[in-house]
Amino acid sequence: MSMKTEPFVVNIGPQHPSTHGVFRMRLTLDGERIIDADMVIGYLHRSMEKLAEERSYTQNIPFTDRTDYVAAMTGNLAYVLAVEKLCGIEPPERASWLRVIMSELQRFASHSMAVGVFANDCGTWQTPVMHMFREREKILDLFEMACGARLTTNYMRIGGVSRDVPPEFRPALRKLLDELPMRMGEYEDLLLENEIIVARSRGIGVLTPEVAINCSLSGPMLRGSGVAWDIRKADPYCVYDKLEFDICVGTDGDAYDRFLVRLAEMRQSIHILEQCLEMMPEGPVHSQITTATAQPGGQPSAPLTIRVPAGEAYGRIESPRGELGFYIVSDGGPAPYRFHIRSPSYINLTPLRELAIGATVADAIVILGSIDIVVGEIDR
Amino acid sequence: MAIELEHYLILGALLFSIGLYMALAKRNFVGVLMGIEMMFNAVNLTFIAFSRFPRFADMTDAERLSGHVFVIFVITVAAAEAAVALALAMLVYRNRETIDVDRMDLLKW
Amino acid sequence: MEDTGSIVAFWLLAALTLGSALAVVLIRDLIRAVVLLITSFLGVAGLYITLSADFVAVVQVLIYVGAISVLMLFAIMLTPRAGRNNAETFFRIPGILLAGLMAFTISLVSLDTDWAVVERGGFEETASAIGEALLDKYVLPFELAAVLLLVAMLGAILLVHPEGTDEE
Amino acid sequence: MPFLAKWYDLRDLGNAVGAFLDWIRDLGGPDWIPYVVSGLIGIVAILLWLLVSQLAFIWIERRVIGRMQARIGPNRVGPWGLLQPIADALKLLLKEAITNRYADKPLFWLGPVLIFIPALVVFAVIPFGEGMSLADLNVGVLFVIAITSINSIAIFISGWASNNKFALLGSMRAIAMLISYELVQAFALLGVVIFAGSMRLGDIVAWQSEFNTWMFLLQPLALVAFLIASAVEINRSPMDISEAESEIVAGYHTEYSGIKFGFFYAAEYFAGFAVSAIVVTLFLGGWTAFGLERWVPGWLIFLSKLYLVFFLFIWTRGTLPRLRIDQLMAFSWKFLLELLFIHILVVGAEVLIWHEGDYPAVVVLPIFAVINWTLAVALVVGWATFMGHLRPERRAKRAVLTQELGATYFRPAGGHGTGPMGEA
Repeated sequence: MSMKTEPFVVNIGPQHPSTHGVFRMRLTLDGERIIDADMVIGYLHRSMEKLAEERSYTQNIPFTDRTDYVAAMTGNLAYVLAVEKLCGIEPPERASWLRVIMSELQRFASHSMAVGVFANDCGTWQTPVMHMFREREKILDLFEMACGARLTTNYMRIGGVSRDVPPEFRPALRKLLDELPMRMGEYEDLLLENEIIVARSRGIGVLTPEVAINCSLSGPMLRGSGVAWDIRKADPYCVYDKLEFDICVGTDGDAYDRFLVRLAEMRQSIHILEQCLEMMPEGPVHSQITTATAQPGGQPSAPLTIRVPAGEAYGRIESPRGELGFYIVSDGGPAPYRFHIRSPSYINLTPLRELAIGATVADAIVILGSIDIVVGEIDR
Repeated sequence: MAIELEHYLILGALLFSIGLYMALAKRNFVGVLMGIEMMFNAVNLTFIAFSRFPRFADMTDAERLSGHVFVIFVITVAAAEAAVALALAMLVYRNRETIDVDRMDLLKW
Repeated sequence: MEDTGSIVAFWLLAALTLGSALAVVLIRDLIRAVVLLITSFLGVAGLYITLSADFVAVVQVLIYVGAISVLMLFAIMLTPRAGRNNAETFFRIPGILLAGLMAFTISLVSLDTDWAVVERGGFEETASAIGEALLDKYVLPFELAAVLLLVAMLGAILLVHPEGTDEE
Repeated sequence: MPFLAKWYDLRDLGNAVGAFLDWIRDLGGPDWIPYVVSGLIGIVAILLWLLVSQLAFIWIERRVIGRMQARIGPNRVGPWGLLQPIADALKLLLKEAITNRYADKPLFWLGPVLIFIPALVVFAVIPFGEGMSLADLNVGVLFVIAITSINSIAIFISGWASNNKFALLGSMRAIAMLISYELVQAFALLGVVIFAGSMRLGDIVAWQSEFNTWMFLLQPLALVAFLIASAVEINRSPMDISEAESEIVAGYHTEYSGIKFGFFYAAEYFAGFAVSAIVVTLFLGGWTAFGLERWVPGWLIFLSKLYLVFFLFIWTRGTLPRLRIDQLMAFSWKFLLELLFIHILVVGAEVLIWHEGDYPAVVVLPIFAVINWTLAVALVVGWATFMGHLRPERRAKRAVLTQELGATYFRPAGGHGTGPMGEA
């Protein structure tokens, strides 16, 4: 509506159906147009970085589950990579493969949440979310098989993973992989080609590559703007250099492209998982436990404390949301001297104000949905 | 007691007077407009009443219904008038931040 | 109109119309005044039905209740700093006098006149006859009304359209 | 009692009522009593039917949407969860109905009550079966449009009185939508009225039965436009913008809780039934079905059609995302209305030719149907193309897959380029 009205302030959040947690947008509106936007964060602050300085390196792994609780595996991985870099530990081959399998499964699960919730933000009445949950459930079942937990997995260990996957894991994953391409086709037909989603998200929240790079965005946000950048290619960790996959990029930099990139990455994850199933070797899964272990009963566990030499290290991975980095400073003591998380959700929020100004309320929700924040990771 | 033409005429007169008072004495522009609409309604009511209670026995139904046709035109004009008047109110408000008629005294924008 | 139904309906509707009209005058809050005005409009629509003017009654609901009142509500809402006070100006006393005089005169005249009404009963159906009249006998006013509506619409849009902005 | 004698004829429940009224008349008393009694019977019957249908459809909707969402839906209260709606209703009754401290209290109360009026009053003119109509007004179609326009007032009042910004935004959106789509609704029904030559709903049903056709076969465009406008009217997805959950929480009824929210919830269903009833009456032959009404009670045919149409609304709710308000408005003003203008012109010309030439309906109506279907498809496709709907920047696309690390594939919207434009 072009009718001029008084500006008024609306608080979207902290309690709001589509702020994905307790995020708060303070919007100044002129009718439906946003003329100013303020992001208020900190409602979920748990002081993880400080708490981590009081706990041993191994004890800190569960924290990394709880920063990005939608993608716990990748949180684990980034942290243990940083510590391993600091200690100079090289995990055994099979552990690296398992890590890749878990992080790709996690990527698929996290992206399916992101895609479903984005569709929800576009106004579908829960249907895509529910369908996405169906696939996510199966992935969580696999996680449960591997480590006993579904959400906060705590699977990675410094020097490997906590335990080998059980024998039934492989057929279950095989079955899932056979099923997923069909589901992906369904999602692409129903969501990507959906007229209304296209109308709602194309041309909304356009980020140019320059802005995206200047805001130091990463992950699907950056790739949606057409910059082919992926830590898995740029700085390969685990065994990503042995795997074949493509970087998925958008061309318009709008909300639709970010959505699109996520869906395309889900297909790439399936492709990677196929290769992993073929190429994964047998062997031990932890550098300090040499036997290829049997199942829970007699399984030796990884050591609870490790001595980490003084120094600093930055481990980074491509988490579903972008570059997730852990910067660890050690003074040689049992706990890290400084524990810093470069969380992609937080940094990806940087351009939100610029994107929201000039958009309508409905657009702002779509833009926020396309950024795919996890509040636990923003506030840590 | 049967309802006759006079009942409707007096009802119309009362409604018209209330509308007139509002149009004369209300401070808010919308209030004035409400009064004017009320007056329109009163007039329409008398039109319809006269059409229902005709004076001549040889009037055809089509002739009697010219009152209705007139009312349709009045309603049309009232709608147009309301739209323009409220647009004017918006315009005044945008410039003066008031729509009180006794403060629209600049004789210019 | 001598049957009980008509008489009861008339008095009820008359009370509704005049009562809510009076309340519109007296009530302070503008939004509530508009809501009461709507009631008054609905009462008038009911009165039209007692006069067997069904088409006009429905049009009354459609235009006055559905459109003009909404416009007023919009106007009140879009002028938030103007206050929602429905108070009177200093014209109050002259207004009362003039309105009272008007009511008195018209009532007196209408009671005094011999209207020589011929009881013809209500109409069987008005819609088709009105339609024919509009497109036959009154086709020129009909067209003029259409032009007037168009002009009013354009005028209203031009008036409230913020300067310097273009529709995309 | 003698009035029981005619009850065997279920084809027209009006018979039973008529017999009952005759019985009352025979008892003596003032002549207005049968009128009042017949009106009361009709009102009570419609209300009871509405309540039962609503309870049933709450359950059906939740189960159906559950199916659509790959879950089960309510299944705990009673067999197959059948008692869930009753449990919900009880919950709403027992919950505290909070009134916001800064709410405009009388209006806050008025809103939920007023929202019922249009949904209920519309049923007065709907013919449920032969002669089964409370008041078959001769301006029925206009009455329907006029009454539903009261909706906007109710929504405005509840949004305004809540004194809540989300509610205000919601009611602003609702009114803007309702006003734009009222026009679409009126124009869609105008075509039907032109064909049937009457605004009385009973006549329109009779017309369809007389020529053995359903109006939507003759005027597909009008049906589609009316369905869209009705979805707007009853706030169904994809037009549930005024109560868009993901944007403005619950729109104009954000502040309502307990039974007052229950009123809005129920009114939504009642309005849904009302527009479905209108669609069935005007476009789907009402209580007739190509002679089937001779064997099956007309009201059963009517109700089954009504439920099918209502199912359509449930279906869209389970599947479609939501449009943005300006897109919805533009769709009304820039798309539907233009199409309907042309549609009305064509329909008018057809009726003129038919009546002037005095051709037999058997010949003329199929030709009209073919013309109108072709026209509808051509208009929709043509106008969409003209409005630039097929331009690449408005279509779906796929991601670019690349191995080239650091390349930039960004091309400004509307431009045409494929490869990398430069290094980042």
